[in-house]
Amino acid sequence: MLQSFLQNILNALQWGSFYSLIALGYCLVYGVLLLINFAHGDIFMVGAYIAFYCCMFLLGKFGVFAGLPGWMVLAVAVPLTMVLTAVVGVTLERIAYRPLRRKGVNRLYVVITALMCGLILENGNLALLGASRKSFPTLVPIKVFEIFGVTVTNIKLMVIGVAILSFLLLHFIVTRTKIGMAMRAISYDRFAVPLMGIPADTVIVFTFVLGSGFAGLAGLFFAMTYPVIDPYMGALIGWKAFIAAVVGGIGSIAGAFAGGFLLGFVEIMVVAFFPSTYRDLIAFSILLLILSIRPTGLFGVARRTKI
Amino acid sequence: MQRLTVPALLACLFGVLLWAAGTGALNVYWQSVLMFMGVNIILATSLNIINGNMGEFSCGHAGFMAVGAYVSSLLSVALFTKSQVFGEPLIGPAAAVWLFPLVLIAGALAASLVGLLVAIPSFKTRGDYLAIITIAAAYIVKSTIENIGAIGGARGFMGMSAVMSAMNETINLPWILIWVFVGTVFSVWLIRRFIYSTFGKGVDAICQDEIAAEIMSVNTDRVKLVAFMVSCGLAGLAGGLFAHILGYVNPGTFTILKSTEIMVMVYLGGMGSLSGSVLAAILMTLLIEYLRDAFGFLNTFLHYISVIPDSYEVTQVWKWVVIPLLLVLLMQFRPEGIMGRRELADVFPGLRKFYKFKG
Amino acid sequence: MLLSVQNLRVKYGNIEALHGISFHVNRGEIVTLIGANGAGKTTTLLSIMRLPPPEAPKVVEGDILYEGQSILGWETHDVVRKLHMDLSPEGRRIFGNLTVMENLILATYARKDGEEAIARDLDRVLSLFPRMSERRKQRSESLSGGEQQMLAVGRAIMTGCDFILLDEPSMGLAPLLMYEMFRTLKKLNELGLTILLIEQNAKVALNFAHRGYVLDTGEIKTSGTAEELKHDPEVKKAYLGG
Amino acid sequence: ADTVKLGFNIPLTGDIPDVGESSKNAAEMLKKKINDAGGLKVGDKTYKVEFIYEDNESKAESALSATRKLITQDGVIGMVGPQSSKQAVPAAEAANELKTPMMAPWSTNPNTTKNRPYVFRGCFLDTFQGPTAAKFASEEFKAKKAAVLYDIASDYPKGLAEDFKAAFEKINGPGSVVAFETFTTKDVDFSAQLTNIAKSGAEVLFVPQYYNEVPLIVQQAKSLGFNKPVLGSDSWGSGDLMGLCGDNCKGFFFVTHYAAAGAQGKTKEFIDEYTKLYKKTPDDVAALTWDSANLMLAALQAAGPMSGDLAKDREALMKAMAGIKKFEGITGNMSYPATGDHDPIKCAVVVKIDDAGKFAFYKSVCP
Amino acid sequence: MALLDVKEMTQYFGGLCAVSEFTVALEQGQMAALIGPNGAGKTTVFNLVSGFYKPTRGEIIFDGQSIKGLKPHQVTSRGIARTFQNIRLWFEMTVLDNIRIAQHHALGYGLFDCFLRTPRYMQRERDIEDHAMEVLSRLGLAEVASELPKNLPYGVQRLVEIARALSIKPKLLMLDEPAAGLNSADVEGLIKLIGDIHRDYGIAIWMIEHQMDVVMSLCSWIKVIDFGATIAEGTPEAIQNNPDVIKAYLGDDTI
Ligand SMILES: Nc1ncnc2c1ncn2[C@@H]1O[C@H](COP(=O)(O)OP(=O)(O)OP(=O)(O)O)[C@@H](O)[C@H]1O
Ligand SMILES: Nc1ncnc2c1ncn2[C@@H]1O[C@H](COP(=O)(O)OP(=O)(O)OP(=O)(O)O)[C@@H](O)[C@H]1O
Ligand SMILES: CC(C)C[C@H](N)C(=O)O
Ligand SMILES: [Mg+2]
Ligand SMILES: [Mg+2]
Repeated sequence: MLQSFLQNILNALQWGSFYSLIALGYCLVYGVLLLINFAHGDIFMVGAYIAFYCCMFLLGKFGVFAGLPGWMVLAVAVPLTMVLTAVVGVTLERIAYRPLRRKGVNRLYVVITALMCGLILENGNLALLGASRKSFPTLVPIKVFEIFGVTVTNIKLMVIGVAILSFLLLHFIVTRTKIGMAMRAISYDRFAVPLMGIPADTVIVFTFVLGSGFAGLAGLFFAMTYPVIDPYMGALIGWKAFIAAVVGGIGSIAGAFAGGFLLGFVEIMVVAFFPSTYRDLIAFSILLLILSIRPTGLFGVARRTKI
Repeated sequence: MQRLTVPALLACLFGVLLWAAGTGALNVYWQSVLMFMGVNIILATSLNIINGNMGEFSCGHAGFMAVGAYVSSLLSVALFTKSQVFGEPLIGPAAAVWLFPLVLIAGALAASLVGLLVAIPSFKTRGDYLAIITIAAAYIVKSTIENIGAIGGARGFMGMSAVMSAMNETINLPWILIWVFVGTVFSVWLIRRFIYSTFGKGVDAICQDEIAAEIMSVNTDRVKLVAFMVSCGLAGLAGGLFAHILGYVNPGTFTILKSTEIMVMVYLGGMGSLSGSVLAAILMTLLIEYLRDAFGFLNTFLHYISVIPDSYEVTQVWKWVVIPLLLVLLMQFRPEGIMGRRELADVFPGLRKFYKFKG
Repeated sequence: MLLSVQNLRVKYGNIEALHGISFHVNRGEIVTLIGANGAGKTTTLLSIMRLPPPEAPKVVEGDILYEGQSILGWETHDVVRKLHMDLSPEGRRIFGNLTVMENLILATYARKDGEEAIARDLDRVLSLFPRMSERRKQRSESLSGGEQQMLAVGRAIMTGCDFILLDEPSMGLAPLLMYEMFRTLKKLNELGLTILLIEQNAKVALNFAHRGYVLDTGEIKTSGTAEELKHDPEVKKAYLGG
Repeated sequence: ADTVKLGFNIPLTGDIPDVGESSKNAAEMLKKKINDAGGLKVGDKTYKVEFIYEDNESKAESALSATRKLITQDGVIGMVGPQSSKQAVPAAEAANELKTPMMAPWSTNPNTTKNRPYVFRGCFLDTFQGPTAAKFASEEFKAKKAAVLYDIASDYPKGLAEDFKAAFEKINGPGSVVAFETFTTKDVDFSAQLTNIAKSGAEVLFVPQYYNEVPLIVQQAKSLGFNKPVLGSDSWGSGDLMGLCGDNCKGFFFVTHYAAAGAQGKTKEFIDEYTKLYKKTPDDVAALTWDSANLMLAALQAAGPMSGDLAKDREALMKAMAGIKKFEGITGNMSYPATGDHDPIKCAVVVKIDDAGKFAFYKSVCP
Repeated sequence: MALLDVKEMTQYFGGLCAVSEFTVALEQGQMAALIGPNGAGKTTVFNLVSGFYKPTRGEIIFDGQSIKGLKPHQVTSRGIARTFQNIRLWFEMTVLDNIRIAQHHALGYGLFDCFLRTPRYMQRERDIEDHAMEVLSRLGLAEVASELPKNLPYGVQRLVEIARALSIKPKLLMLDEPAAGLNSADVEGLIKLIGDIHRDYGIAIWMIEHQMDVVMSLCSWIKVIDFGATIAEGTPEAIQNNPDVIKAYLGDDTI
């Protein structure tokens, strides 16, 4: 009993890590543009595919060169994936979001555009790469340790570590640095930002680089953990991660991080101790409760309008 | 006199539909397309109250649709036909024709009650947090249904088509078509009267400046409550019709994707524009149906001019690339939707004399 | 001539707000624009700062020269960081989700002139508005109207620019503080700060400024030194309240 | 009308697109074969056959509207598919209502054909598959305790899981299924369920799931320290199981409809031709679709000359199909009972995934 | 007996005491002012009275009944209307609609009336519209009735806000810095207008204002607060010459 409880805590940590990683990206972009970037889940998916092709290439599967050992591939794939995914994210912002921003339209129209871009990524991928799924290569052979009845794998540990590090990094950037302040300022009043000598668009691009980059990272590790990748893999987890981000208090990095793990825990624990069909029911009831009690999420600050 | 033009037109349209359906000039397939169009109109216009007029961001409309769908389906199956789930009918097929509208209304009421699930939090919670509450509510509804094994759980529930045929046996008319038509007209009419009253304008006031509204004597809580319940109720109505058109309901239908589909119609039409939502609903339905076949032709054409190798086929998959693409482009060129905040009457003032808005 | 605006015509969408106005500001001067509500004062400043539409207007004709070179093609943040020109906008536009201190620090984003210069300006601002140092950790959106105004002006000073445009800086300030502020600005001006001021209270404005322009429905009506304007009967009647 | 139209209601997109692809491949191959031979001879006329493929996105409601479209809009005389019971059950209802013959090649869930005169199927039932699996598990692995992990949101896995449970507990006594864990379509993380299973001390894990879920389940089971054999069902055979699962699945068994490896006769011809055409060995869904379509066409010929009035012809076709009592397919012989639902009596095969990753024939189980 | 009677009202924001022990009694039809340095707590007082904040301590009696803890819209229905320090109109709706919506407190019909367009509904809608037009024309805004506020000059927007508050038929009208952002000429117009309103409608008016000419020429009684606490109250003359007030607030006007 206790063992399986501990085991499930571990499972929850792993599952929550992914929610957190994705939620962080949501949170960054939202924190700047108040834009719910619904394409984020699919950028995560694209990240996984990019990671897939990077690894295939580095493993020499395309016969270009001999190929590297697994761990080295991983070492190279991480930055490569992050950069390439970032490029995708920035492209979206350039061709789809920025023009709308320039026109000064209601932000919900940008949100809808984001949704559409998400669909395009999903189905575009489906149409181009074909329907059949891809199996992600095993870079580091799974090692299963057994510590008094609780089984841990190297992958699990790696994932959890990555999530925590990413959080610390982003939290530092947003709260401590000037560019972090600039990000938050943009979210409050984009008009006044240039008057501080801040090139708003640069800051925004920077945000998308960060956000998408970490989506890519998430994609890579997700594919390593659940090595069957398909074009729709990002849709559901994306939505849930977004929900987690909001429950944590959207716009607050710490919130997103906590929210992600919270959701992960609830889901795993419910499945472990109730019929799995109760998962969404219980999980979302809890979230709904939290939001009705703390209308701005766990870490969010109410935007007090002074009259 | 001219005030009556619109009712007159509607009456004609109604007649034509009946005739076409009766003579089979309009085959079952196209009938169903039209009916889905109607359902979409109800959904879009009702969501428009929340996402358009109130400026909130509700992503859970499908959830309320689901409530309506299930409640009315269960009722009509239980009341009018024998089924594995409920066994013998409680009232019997003969009554179906007369009681069917009540079944639909029951569904609507149930939905608007579930609407409280978001209406009440909305007093305190706003914006994107409320958006999440709506999503959560939708999920809760969906997963509640999935957990009731007796009615098929996640595997869906069927038997409504038997009710439909029962109605036809009593009086041979395309009943479902009739009710969809009536329901659509009714909803639009209801919504219009609501949002053009001083009472309903409170909704826009909340959207533009809630604090001012509250301090200028608008009982924001009450207005929100009413708005949500009306909106959700109509969604329920739409759900009921939807279920009876399809003859089968499945919680899997009422996912976020369904909600987004409705949202897209609202924003495509223009936030807060009733006629916009109607137009958008019609366009979207047609577009999707058209693209269903378009690819066949496209394929042969592309092969013919051999831009793509015969081995490669442009399949249905592209449909869901093309549709969002079109929408994205449209957003770029018409960044506030087809109608913006305006109504048909603002675009063609000529129309004004045919129907008055205020008073 | 530091800044010269030549025959400037600007539009919001297709409403023309300025019908070709020309004026100039010399280095070290205090110049004021006075005019009725809706005359186009704010519009002028927004177009000088090259802020983007739709909030700001689009220039359809005329030119804006900074030391003889046109800045029409420039972006706002370059105007600030390269020309050291800054605007304290109408309606404060402070960053409510940042604390008072963060607002002031953010204003130094583009500054290159070293820490001690920043420190100097900071305590200049804090001694002018002691309230700001009391509230340094408060989220600025919960500041009172006047306090927000202080922050907005303080921010403009913190950018370390040598040419600042002030849009109704005294709006909502208590009399005492208003005079206090103008005195400080005067001091800064003597230290070489150039100021272009918009002020509803024409009396104060003309006491403060060296020269002034009277703007009316998008056109320059009269102009001259503060003294001349103070005694111009037209101006007296329209703006100095008889 | 010198063409006869058959509709194919298959999942070209969605969760199990490979299933749709195989079905389409088989159908195309059949169409080509017939039309190259001049066409299909019905009565004294020969018709060209035309197949219309409608995508059901492997969603129940899409399958339903696809059915309606095929029948009312495209005016097909009969419909093949849907493949998975999730879609087949509701689709069958519609087909039956619109009085159009439907042939479900691969839907093993009993409800598909249950008192629906117009609905037929080309494969055995889960009420047979379940016990077969249970028996095999007890005999092959000497298992006294079994665990099941299945998708409760889909008819097929749910039905089959329950059949298996019943049968296994009949053999090994009540409570011998020590873990009966569920998940929901599209889940990817099964760690919680598998933790329970691993702790339950089961000696075999039965996974009646589709090829896209099996690899994840197997891999996660291993990394949670569960090293007992995993037993599969007919849904394993489809799609790119080995491509996705790799070594993890080698050595496992599953119950299915036919084994490509080591087949001969008609079956072999089919396999060779298919392999030549599409560069891969046909999975069972391809074979079953081939059989089903053939059976329907055979019935069409048996029904004699067509009146051109769809309603009449459809009814005639239905009668003819009901008339067929024996049919020799490449997936083995099917014999239909004289009365009741149109479910064939048919043998199942147990396949072993050998170390080369081939689906090798292991044994055949007949009712 | 006083129209508005505030006793020892106190408001804390976290640690800081924005309003402490605030006490005031306004008579029917009185014209009073509340002044004080920035951040003294004036707007907060208004917010407390109009129900936007709930006081930490103290009592608020209006027209003989306690209105402490009522929701803003309830307070307004009791007859307290206000304007805002920075304009809060519904900028996307016509001026007329802005006024109509302010009639929610006296709607007099329910949801189903407006579904069914009952006679009552029709009657009320007509009354509301007439009333709105009447108020607008009283303030000389009749010709902008169908304009969108966002396209109106600042001065006019201020007037519309006042009109909206008046249309509620309040017993007490609270104006938060009505003259802010108006130029000298418009200020004079405003002074006259407020005077007229006070005379014609005979309502009590209570204003916050930093422009002394407005306060001094209109108000018969002035209260000065700093750091939430009262530092002086009395007639304009008394206040103008009160050394504390001069030191804390008025200052000397040499630049
Ligand atoms: N964003 C905008 N869109 C359309 N018209 C505008 C906009 N901003 C201002 N205007 C119009 O341009 C004209 C000038 O406005 P502006 O704000 O420059 O006047 P102002 O002199 O600053 O008035 P105030 O003294 O009230 O600040 C006004 O008629 C105003 O209605
Ligand atoms: N919601 C809040 N949270 C924290 N502090 C607040 C809040 N609202 C106001 N304050 C503080 O309370 C004090 C009083 O604010 P208030 O707005 O009443 O001042 P005021 O007298 O209206 O000043 P002004 O004349 O500048 O408008 C200010 O110092 C302000 O910082
Ligand atoms: C695996 C599925 C596509 C086929 C399975 N026999 C079913 O009935 O659903
Ligand atoms: Mg201005
Ligand atoms: Mg104030």
